[in-house]
Amino acid sequence: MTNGATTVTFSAPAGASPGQRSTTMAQALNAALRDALRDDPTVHIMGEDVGALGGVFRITDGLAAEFGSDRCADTPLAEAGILGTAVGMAMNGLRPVVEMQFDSFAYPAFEQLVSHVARMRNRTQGRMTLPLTIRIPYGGGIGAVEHHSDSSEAYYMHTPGLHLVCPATHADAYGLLRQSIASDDPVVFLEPKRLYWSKDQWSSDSSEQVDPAGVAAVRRRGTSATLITYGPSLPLCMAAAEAAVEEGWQLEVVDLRSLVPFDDETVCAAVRRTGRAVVVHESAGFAGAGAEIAARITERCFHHLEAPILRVAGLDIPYPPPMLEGRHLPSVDRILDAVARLQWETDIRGGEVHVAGL
Amino acid sequence: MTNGATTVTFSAPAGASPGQRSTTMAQALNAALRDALRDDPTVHIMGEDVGALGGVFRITDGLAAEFGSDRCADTPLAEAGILGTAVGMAMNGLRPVVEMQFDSFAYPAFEQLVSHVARMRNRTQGRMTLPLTIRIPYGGGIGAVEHHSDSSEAYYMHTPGLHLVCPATHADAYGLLRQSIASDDPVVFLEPKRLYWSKDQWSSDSSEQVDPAGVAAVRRRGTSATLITYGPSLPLCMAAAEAAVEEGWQLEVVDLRSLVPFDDETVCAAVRRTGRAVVVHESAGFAGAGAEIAARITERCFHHLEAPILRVAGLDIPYPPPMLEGRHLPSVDRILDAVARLQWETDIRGGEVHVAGL
Amino acid sequence: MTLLTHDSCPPGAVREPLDVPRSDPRSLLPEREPLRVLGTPAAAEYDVDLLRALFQEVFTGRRYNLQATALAKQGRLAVYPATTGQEACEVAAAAVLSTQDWLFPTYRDTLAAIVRGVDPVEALTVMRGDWHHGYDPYEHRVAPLSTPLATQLPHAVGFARAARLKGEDTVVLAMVGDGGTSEGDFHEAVNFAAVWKAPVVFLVQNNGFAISVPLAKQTAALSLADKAVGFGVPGRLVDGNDVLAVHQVLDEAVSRARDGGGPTLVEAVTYRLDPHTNSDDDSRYRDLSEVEQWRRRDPVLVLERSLRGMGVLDDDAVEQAARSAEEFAANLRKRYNHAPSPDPMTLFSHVYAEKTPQLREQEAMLRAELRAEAQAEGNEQQ
Amino acid sequence: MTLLTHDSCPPGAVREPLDVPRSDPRSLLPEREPLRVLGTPAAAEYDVDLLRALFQEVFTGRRYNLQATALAKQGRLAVYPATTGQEACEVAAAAVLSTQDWLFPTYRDTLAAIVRGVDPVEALTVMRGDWHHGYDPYEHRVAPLSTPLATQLPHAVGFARAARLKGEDTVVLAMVGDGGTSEGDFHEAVNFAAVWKAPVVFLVQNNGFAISVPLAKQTAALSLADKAVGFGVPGRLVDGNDVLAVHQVLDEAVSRARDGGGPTLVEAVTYRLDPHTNSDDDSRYRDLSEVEQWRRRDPVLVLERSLRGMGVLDDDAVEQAARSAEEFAANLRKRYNHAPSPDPMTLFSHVYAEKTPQLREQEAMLRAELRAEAQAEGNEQQ
Ligand SMILES: Cc1ncc(C[n+]2csc(CCOP(=O)(O)OP(=O)(O)O)c2C)c(N)n1
Ligand SMILES: Cc1ncc(C[n+]2csc(CCOP(=O)(O)OP(=O)(O)O)c2C)c(N)n1
Ligand SMILES: [Mg+2]
Ligand SMILES: [Mg+2]
Repeated sequence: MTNGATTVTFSAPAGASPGQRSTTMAQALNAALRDALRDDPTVHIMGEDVGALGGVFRITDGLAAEFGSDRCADTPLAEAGILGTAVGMAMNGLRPVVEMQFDSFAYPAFEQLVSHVARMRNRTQGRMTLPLTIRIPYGGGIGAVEHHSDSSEAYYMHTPGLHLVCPATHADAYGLLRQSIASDDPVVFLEPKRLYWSKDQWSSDSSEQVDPAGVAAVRRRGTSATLITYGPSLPLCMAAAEAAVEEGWQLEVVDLRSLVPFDDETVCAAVRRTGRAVVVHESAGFAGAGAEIAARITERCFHHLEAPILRVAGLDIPYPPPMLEGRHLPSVDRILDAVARLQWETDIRGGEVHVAGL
Repeated sequence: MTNGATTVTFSAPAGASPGQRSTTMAQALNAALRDALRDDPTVHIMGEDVGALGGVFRITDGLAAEFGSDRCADTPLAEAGILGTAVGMAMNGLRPVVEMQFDSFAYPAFEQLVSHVARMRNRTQGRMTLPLTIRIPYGGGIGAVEHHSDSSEAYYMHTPGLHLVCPATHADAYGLLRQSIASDDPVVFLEPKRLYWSKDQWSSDSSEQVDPAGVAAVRRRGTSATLITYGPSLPLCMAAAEAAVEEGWQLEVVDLRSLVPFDDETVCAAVRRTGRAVVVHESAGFAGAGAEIAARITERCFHHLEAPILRVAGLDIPYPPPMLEGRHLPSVDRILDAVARLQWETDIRGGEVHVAGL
Repeated sequence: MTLLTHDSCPPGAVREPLDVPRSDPRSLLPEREPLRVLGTPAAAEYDVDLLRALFQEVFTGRRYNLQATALAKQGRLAVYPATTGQEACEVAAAAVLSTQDWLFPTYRDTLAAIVRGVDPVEALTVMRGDWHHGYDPYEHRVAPLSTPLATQLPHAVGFARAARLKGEDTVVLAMVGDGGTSEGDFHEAVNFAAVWKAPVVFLVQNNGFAISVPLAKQTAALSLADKAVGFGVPGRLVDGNDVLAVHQVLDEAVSRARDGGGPTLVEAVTYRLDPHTNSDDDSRYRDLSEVEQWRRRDPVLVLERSLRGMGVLDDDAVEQAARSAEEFAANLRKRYNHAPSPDPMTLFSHVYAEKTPQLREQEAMLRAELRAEAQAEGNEQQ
Repeated sequence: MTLLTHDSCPPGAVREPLDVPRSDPRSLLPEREPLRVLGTPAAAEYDVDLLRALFQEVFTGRRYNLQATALAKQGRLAVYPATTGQEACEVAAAAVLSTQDWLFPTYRDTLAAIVRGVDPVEALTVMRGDWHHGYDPYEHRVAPLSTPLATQLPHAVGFARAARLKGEDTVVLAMVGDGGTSEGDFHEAVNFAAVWKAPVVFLVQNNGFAISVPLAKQTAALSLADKAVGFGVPGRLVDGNDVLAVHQVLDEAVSRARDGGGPTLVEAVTYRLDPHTNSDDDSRYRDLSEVEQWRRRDPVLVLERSLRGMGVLDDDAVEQAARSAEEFAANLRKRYNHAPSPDPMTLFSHVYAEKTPQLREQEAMLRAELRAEAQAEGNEQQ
């Protein structure tokens, strides 16, 4: 995704005042879009309600007013058409940034995504590339009704040719979105809905650089076990790590930042250090991202493991209605329960392992 | 999927002559459809070219002629429409059996599948159910051009509410398809394209009963390691097990038969017996079905494992053109290579494990 | 060498007519101006009881919209998409159907479902958030409200085809918004219905907006009903704020479908007077003076005025309708006095007909969690 | 209590016209009968050089179809979907475009790509199976042949919109089959094009079948071009076996698009004389006498006959065209004498701009396998 460079940075806009201020992640994303539109005239935003309304989550707030309705365009209500026409625009030298209104409403565009977006470069042996970013407000935990809280990363993760990025911090929201837009490959960019309103001391004119996608971040050092996560579950894992201290566990927390490319190196190093690991994500566990993560770590670190890698994920059910979503989603308790099941007594070889698959 | 019964059998049609004859899997599937149409007037087949042509793979050969074009109906060319109207028919008391012409051409129906087919029962608390079978000619290895050889099971496996069935033998092709059609839940039924023309001594009027979906089959007993597979890769695994004998390995082979429900019991028992396992499938390995299988076995059998569970899968690339597909697909050699990497010398704890992620 | 045998080409071949039967597609085009009945002599031909019944429903419908919006603002509903200004369409859609017929509503059409007999609290289940859906679809023959836009249209068509295949007399009325007509599913559904001559009526409520996007950005068509021609089915255009006109057009379409004439595509031109939902800020994308303009064609107002003019309603009758609507609202309010507490264990009950072993494991885990919580609470209370 | 303030409703409200601008959609309808030029006086107005050039292309196109079909039967192509009988459409589609314009073909339209200048072997790469696609799309401005039906149409529209945004003079011609018009993507693409007034011409080749499914099971429309009305764009209907008629209609549509008039939807009525592909058995679904009927309107034959009648062609000219076509075919055959052996390592080269660590691992594995194989072969040869 890095166009040859190993670190992609975007400098502070000239004349911007330094210093950080309390900002929501939505504002950081908005700043990334604004700066991308400003820095590169080929960037074009399109989607449902991204114009005057500024998107249902206001991520495109003010952009149509500032850059005109050609650069930030409301489209007809048809997701396959939005992505399909964006493909055509990308074929013709533009850098479309598409907004899908919610995870579930990206499904109508699935054929375009799998059969074209992911394959055009490979099909044409690199002659026709698609510098295309697909922004998807992602995940649950916001009390929304059916079809508004899906987590779809496993579908995209299994589709070779797509990059798959998911920020968990404000700096990454800004930095990874700028990188994604600058990438010459298509990127599915998952925006954790429940973090949109999270506040942090952050400003786009701070010269903070973020690592490129494909590099995981160790967000907390620990020695007892490693929590591996991304996006909306990072704050949860940090809270769990905090709570675990009381139980006597020092948990390491790894934020993957991108699922494709996957940073085996950082993840494996962290797991080897602690010998135990739990993968945490919101989407259904069965055949979810956590399965791949657990399987590949086990392949690589088997003899460093004191216990099987466990998963704390959403239940294997359709996403529940708002009043019950708390029972579905990973929680600090479930994470601590999983950590407790990491076989702290070593001599149980041969015994039966009870695992709930979560 | 079994409507309460633990074993579903379909008796021989009255007056059929006994005995088995050389039959292709395509013919076994055709017989299942014919018998289902005959036994249950609510069964309706629909899809592109399923009428006069009998389907591009001839699985519906002769059915429109025998049962009329209402029972076996050519539809307009629109996969979301086919599945969407089938949903409506199922809501109204029929049992539609939909044919998607190829894996890739089921993608336009992805929204219907994920947002409705998988969820209607749950949404309506069991009041509105969808007894719907979605037949998909599945996988590669037939020398077909782009978009005709995808393996899409991981997408469906990760979608709660769907059953996911994949036969590897003639008896299962017939028996599991009959079960799927009789199921009160939606079933995605993957038909291994490359096995369509495989011949076997089989006849629908043999009274052979097959286990219900959700029960895996041990196709070969072994002691050294366990191969876990399904559908098109079963014959390959059987061949690998045969070849492995020369190397001194007795390989057990487990045929999953269905990915949802998943038979943890049989699989774990087989892995515990041998202490080593390789999962084999055609689709891209990354976030594929094998990841879930490896992860869940490891969770359950960790202390029985002498080595990490390895995977032999398709490469993490878009499905290749015909002339190169042999380099992409699992092969006997790759399976034997993986078995060879299962750490037959025991004292390497602490060493680096080299795994190609395949 | 030539590739062709000239003998095979008879002299007249070039001018031979193509074998395409070409009837006149113009007959399928909708009326040039939206059909109106209220305020025209045709209104006088309506049965007075029907007129009064429609008035009551439209009037109560407005009260329902106000009440549900209030419940949403109080947080008793997670969200409410109102049909304020669209009550004529909602009421007529339900009113034209016979008992055996089916209604396929969108997420917005709770009112149509209620007019068809669905318990309002159950119609609003998805908005309240205790489950995805409330009522039994088979009881009043109303499909679940569909949130993914236009996806319910192929369902409606398949349902109608199944009815025909079973020899049943059912007609299906499928609702969709102006925005929803841009989805491929709309196109595929109408096409399947046309090819199958399925007994379906498609009612497009053109309320001017898809959230913030005005019709002009949605289509360049002169009327959404013009799309009918491309499927070989008739289109109709009607004033969606005139309940009699909507009733008449839909009634004709339903009869046509029942008689085997196949589908009709109806565009009802109306206007969404409220924001998209209670959490929308419509001042961002529309001039509120436009809303004021449309308030003057408020379907409730227009109906009351006309019926008063016709002598069908007087102050007493309106007073009585108001009382009845108020009762409806009071009852609804009362039923929201207590928040539901859905049982978490139901999360596993209906994923499949029979729980998979995997779900049974997860069920056990949740049960254990709940037990532990209950115990902890018990301990606290001691 | 009433819900409404009566004062807000002026007396005339009921009869107030709706704010829907209603031009006459009838002007958008296509001609009643497919347009023909050959055999009419209009043909005489064509430039003789153009007529001869079209004849050569159509004639060579037929020879190409025969040759490619033969290559497929010999197994040198994995599959070949012929355009036998459709050469007039294929040729005209390419011929109307200027250099800066773009063609978006379907999987069947290799001929159109070739007429536009693409090397036939590269046009057939996907059919041969050594890679998914051959030619550089930017060289002759031809998008990759699209296998998933109708999915290329939104690409064409986006491409055209981008050209406009960049201030470029490009027109995009997008091809689709009759079957492809049933896909939601068709609907969404034409709608986006109409809303954006994008410079796109949609050419529907109605060749009677989608594999085995005849048009009557595909649509109830009187003409596929009738669909144009529903998007607010003009539809055109043309005899697809009359290369001059197709040329004329497309040429007008291209000019219209170039001048900012937006998209046009063209239906060309033609017929697929060959089976769907070389591996299809069309006797299963069509009466071969129907094929014979259509052979009499064979576009090559019809063109030759007309041009001879007009004095534009004589025996010599036809003889010369045949020689040229034969050269084309011989050259194509020759280039298939050796099967390609694509390098397996290219499997990893273009999945991403930069290989992921995961792909590098898999690349290393494959390289090791190939090395071991080569060594084994070397050992065998010793
Ligand atoms: C497939 C899909 N895409 C996007 C959405 C999000 N969404 C909900 S309502 C709406 C606008 C719908 O407009 P319209 O069809 O005109 O119906 P109205 O809201 O006016 O009743 C959108 C975009 C959705 N529900 N489904
Ligand atoms: C989305 C999709 N569904 C199904 C297919 C399989 N398929 C290939 S060609 C074809 C028929 C196409 O008919 P039409 O659009 O009329 O084009 P023609 O073959 O006549 O040129 C079908 C169903 C496909 N390629 N793409
Ligand atoms: Mg609307
Ligand atoms: Mg065709």
